[in-house]
Amino acid sequence: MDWTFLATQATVNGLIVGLLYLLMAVGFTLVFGVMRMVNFAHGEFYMLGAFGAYFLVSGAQLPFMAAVAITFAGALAGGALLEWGVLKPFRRDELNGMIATIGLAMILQNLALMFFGPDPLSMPPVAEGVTRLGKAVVPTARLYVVVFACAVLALLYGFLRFSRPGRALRAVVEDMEIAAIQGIRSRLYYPLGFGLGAGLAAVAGALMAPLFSVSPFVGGAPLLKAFIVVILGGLGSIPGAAVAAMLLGLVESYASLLLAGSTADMLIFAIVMAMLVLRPKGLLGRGEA
Amino acid sequence: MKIPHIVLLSSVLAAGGGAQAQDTLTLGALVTLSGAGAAWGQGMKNAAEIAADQVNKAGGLDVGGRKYQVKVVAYDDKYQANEAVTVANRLVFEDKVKYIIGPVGSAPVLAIQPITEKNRVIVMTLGFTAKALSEDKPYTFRPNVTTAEVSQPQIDWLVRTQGIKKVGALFPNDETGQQIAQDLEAAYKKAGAKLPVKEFFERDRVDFVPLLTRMLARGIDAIELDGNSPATAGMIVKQARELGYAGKIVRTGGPATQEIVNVAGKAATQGMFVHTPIDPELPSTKAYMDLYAARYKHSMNGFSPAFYDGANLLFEAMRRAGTVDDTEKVRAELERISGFEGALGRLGWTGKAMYGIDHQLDAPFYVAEVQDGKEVIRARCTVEGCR
Amino acid sequence: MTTLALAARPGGRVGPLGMAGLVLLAALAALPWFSGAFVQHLAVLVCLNAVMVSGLALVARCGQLSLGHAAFVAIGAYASVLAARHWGLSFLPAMLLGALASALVALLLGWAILRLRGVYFVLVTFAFGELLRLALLDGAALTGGANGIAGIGAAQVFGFAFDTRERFYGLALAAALLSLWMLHALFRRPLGHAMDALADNPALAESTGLNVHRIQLLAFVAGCALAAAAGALQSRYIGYVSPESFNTSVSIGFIIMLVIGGRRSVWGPLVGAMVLTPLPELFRGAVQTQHIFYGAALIVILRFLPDGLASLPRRARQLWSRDAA
Amino acid sequence: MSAPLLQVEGLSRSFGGLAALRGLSFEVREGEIVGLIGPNGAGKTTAFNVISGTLPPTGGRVRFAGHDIAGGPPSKAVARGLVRTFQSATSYPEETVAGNVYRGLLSRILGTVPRGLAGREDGGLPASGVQAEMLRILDLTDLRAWRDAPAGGLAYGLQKRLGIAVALAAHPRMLLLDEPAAGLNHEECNELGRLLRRLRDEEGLTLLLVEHHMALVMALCQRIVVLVQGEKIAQGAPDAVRANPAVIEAYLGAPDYAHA
Repeated sequence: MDWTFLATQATVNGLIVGLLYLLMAVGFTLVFGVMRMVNFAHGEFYMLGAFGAYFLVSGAQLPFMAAVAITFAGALAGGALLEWGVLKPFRRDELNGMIATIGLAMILQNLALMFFGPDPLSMPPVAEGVTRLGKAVVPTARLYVVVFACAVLALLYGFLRFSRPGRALRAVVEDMEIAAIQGIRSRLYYPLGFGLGAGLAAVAGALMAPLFSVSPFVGGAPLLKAFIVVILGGLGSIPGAAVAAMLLGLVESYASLLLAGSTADMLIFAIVMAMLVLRPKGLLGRGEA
Repeated sequence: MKIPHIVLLSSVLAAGGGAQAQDTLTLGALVTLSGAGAAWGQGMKNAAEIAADQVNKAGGLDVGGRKYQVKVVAYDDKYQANEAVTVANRLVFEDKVKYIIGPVGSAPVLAIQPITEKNRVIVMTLGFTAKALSEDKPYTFRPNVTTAEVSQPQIDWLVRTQGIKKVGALFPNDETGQQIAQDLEAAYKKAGAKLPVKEFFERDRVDFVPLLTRMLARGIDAIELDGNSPATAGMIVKQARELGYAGKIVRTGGPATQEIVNVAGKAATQGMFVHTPIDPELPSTKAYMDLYAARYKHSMNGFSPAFYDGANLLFEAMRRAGTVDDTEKVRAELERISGFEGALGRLGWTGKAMYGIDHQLDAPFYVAEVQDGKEVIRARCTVEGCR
Repeated sequence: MTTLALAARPGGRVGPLGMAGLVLLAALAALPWFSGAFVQHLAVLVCLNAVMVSGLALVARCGQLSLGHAAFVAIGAYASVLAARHWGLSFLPAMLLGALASALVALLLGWAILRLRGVYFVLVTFAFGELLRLALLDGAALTGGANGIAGIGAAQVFGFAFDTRERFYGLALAAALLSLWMLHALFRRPLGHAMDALADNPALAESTGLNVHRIQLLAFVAGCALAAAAGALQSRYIGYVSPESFNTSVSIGFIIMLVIGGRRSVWGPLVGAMVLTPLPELFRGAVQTQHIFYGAALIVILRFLPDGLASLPRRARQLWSRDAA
Repeated sequence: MSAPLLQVEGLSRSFGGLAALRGLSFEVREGEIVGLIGPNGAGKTTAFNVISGTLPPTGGRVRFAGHDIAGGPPSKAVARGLVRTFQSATSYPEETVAGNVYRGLLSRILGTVPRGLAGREDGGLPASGVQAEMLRILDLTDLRAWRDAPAGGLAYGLQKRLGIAVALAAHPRMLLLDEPAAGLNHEECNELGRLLRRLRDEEGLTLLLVEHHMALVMALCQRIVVLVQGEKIAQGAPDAVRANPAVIEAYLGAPDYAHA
């Protein structure tokens, strides 16, 4: 067993998967930051994003990037509408809001099941073949997705840091009351925040559709990963999520190298519980205990 | 103030089931219609409906001088043991059903057997677990061959003709995966090869790169896909090829070639050796596939013909027993059927050595090689061996 | 509503409306003995669900929501089955052992996590639920892994075997009524009022001397023990346990029953179980529509009837008295 | 001079780099009313929260009636007889006024948990005892008229008084009052003064008052502790404190006020 090869390969895998987890989690942590709501329907927006990409690419023969952009726009609008229509009454009610998103998740998944059927669909891969990074072997398709993912994250960073609505959103994430005093109308930023969260989940789904299969049930795993990343990183903290996502990707990659598959999963849940108890704020979060 | 739901419910159910002109024989379908096992459950339900339609069009099932219209009642057990128990209760006590097609999963069949065996309800299950068939479970039959039957002959053939030495395999962490892992390890050892790398994973996992990386580093020359749901098997093939794995890929059980090709694509599956219970060229199988394609637009799952034969075997047993009510007699007749010409070819029962009871259907099966996304039969097999 | 205002306590004597309700309930409870086996099967599930959701209600009444409640049902089921199988314990001691094991786990876990509030507590119970399910899957030597444990014998108490459906329904009904009475008794007593107080305003409760952490821990341990007892009963009824029957979607099912039934009334768990256990049978053919209906019903109830269906009689009485006044 | 009931010794508390409290020490003797004053951000509320047990200190000790209560949960301090009120008039909004007072009594009724489960509705206190105690507290704070009104609907002044009533229900020996006069109009403020004096004289309670309302503090307190930037800069009788140049300079500032 060539340990150096394995180690480099595991590191590369870990970083790539870590980035994918970050993309899954960033929308989730934004929604919590803006609305202090744990969005159980996050995984279903990921699933709808995957279907969006599938139909736009395989059905409407659109180029992949266009499909991703359209899927994002659709999910942004859809998410904002859903927040305004369904979740508005629960804006300041964390617990009932969370339960409401459980209901929303059930509706979305089963609507998809009705229209798209249970069988998994497959998208043509974005790219063929394998590229070598030093010793490590990386499927080219994954590299493309990683590049797109970085682009999306950079765009998000730019939006939050430089654009006016972006800064306003960050203010709302920072502190709801103060933001309101400065005249930032929460009526506008709740739908925008939730819509952006849904859009980011859909983009993650669309980007990863060619890597994995597309079916109404793909939402479960990303929601679980987003939970873990956001808890470790600190609810509402995007930099925290970034650090936590990378750590999770690496820990999972190394753990599955050394331990049996399911023991690795158990290890991660144990870490999550320990973190929640010892440091509920998470690595960089400032959510209160 | 509280709506007496139970009263409302029982009145609704009791009202159904009025006697038609002819008598009605109800066939229960306790299958998975949602979640991972939906593809197999759907195939089994459709097989029962096709068999029922054929009999009804021919004027009804002629048993003991009476004609029966066969009705199929299907419920979804969501691939969960508790749900399967509730569905079994509903079929046996509410719909008064004496014959059940299904369930799909191993845990569900183990969960419902206390009810079906005690009430002498004949069950045609797909459940892969060896515990499904035993001497003290006289009313449970299995019309599909499982890893226990097919793996040894196929693996012997593969090791002999393809020179496979070190095999790696990924299994879901559920009852089917654990059962198949044991069967395959024994089969490969007996065939002179080895299954040194076995990895178990959470059932809804999608990213296999870490597990594959570790497996490939162990220098395996073949990957075994048996035990995985069709979509998962497809992703394993796709990601293995993406990691530059050029070795052989085999799937010695669980027909899913069409789904695997859909997910992994033609190039990745080129040269893959797969188990298939059906030889599309066989006239009887082709006839069933045409019937299926005419009635249902989605692709037919490989297990469907086995349950079409299962339903017809049941009807044949009823004709010989001359009764639909006395399942004791129907069971005895069913066990005695041999050399039955079904969609899968010449059928008989086996399993005494393995399970202590001859309730495992011995149907022919084949090893096919995937060429350009299509199965090309390479070897014909029975429990004794493959040529 | 606390009952002990200076005015005479309304709970003391049962009004005419209350009496009619009790008679209706008694008739409904007796009905399964006169109907088909499938209705009896549903009735047993209703009673078992009611006990499990009562456990969850106890935790919710203190202001915390558990998303890992099914894990404690699993501890009860597995502990009692393994105790019976390996140590030859009869049903009652095995069930008590199951409840004790669950209580112990709840004590250790609760002591650490009950400092957390709101969504943090929910997320940690979610993580614990997944962790336990994976442990059950992995511990194949002891728990039978994914194959679970089959052939669990019927419950026997002092030689009387609850092996027929009618008899087991009696046992399940007794368990449901006992848990209903326990909740009713608790929330008329000071300890129950203290729980309500610390749900409404934990800071104020603490500052008037109520040790919020200890009272929540007590409720959490009791609720999980109740769930475990019901889990032991269920394992004896179905005769089979496997990790899949205790996953997160089952915990979500309990929350839905509690929310739709009513979180603030002792009747909530029973009403929730009665409405939502038989409901899937009406949709058994089309599972998707059932889940869509569940999701929609959950949101509508949360929005327009936060205290659930169990609060309907009280609301009706208020409307009636307001019109009459 | 009665023995000190509350002893605060070298109390300090910092949040990250910011030292909110630096080595605060003072005493409160049985039956005394002491005021704790200081400009905004002087650390009054931090001191209040640390003494009442809501916030653990980073240094120093708090002894009440001979027992060390720093860092423990507030309920531990209450068991010893040290009860706090809240600046924002917090209550159980859906409960009636009587219900709020009843919930204040619960910790006494419960005592040890088993008694809380005891068959009798009243647990520790006999049924009549609970009724009587509630009536007494309602009369003391003359809230009896609003007995069955929901607490959430009360006027702000009444809510503040209910806060004190609920604290009294916990049977304190000493009451920590967090800006009780905040938001009260002139008339309500005088009533508050009379109430607090009655609590000391008739009930024998000891009071520690954190307050901005100078007139009330000067009129009511026997001794005053002045806190600035987390440190005690002065302590003593109201007149001495008022004339103390350091206090004037650091806190009162406006010279004309000094002569009022």
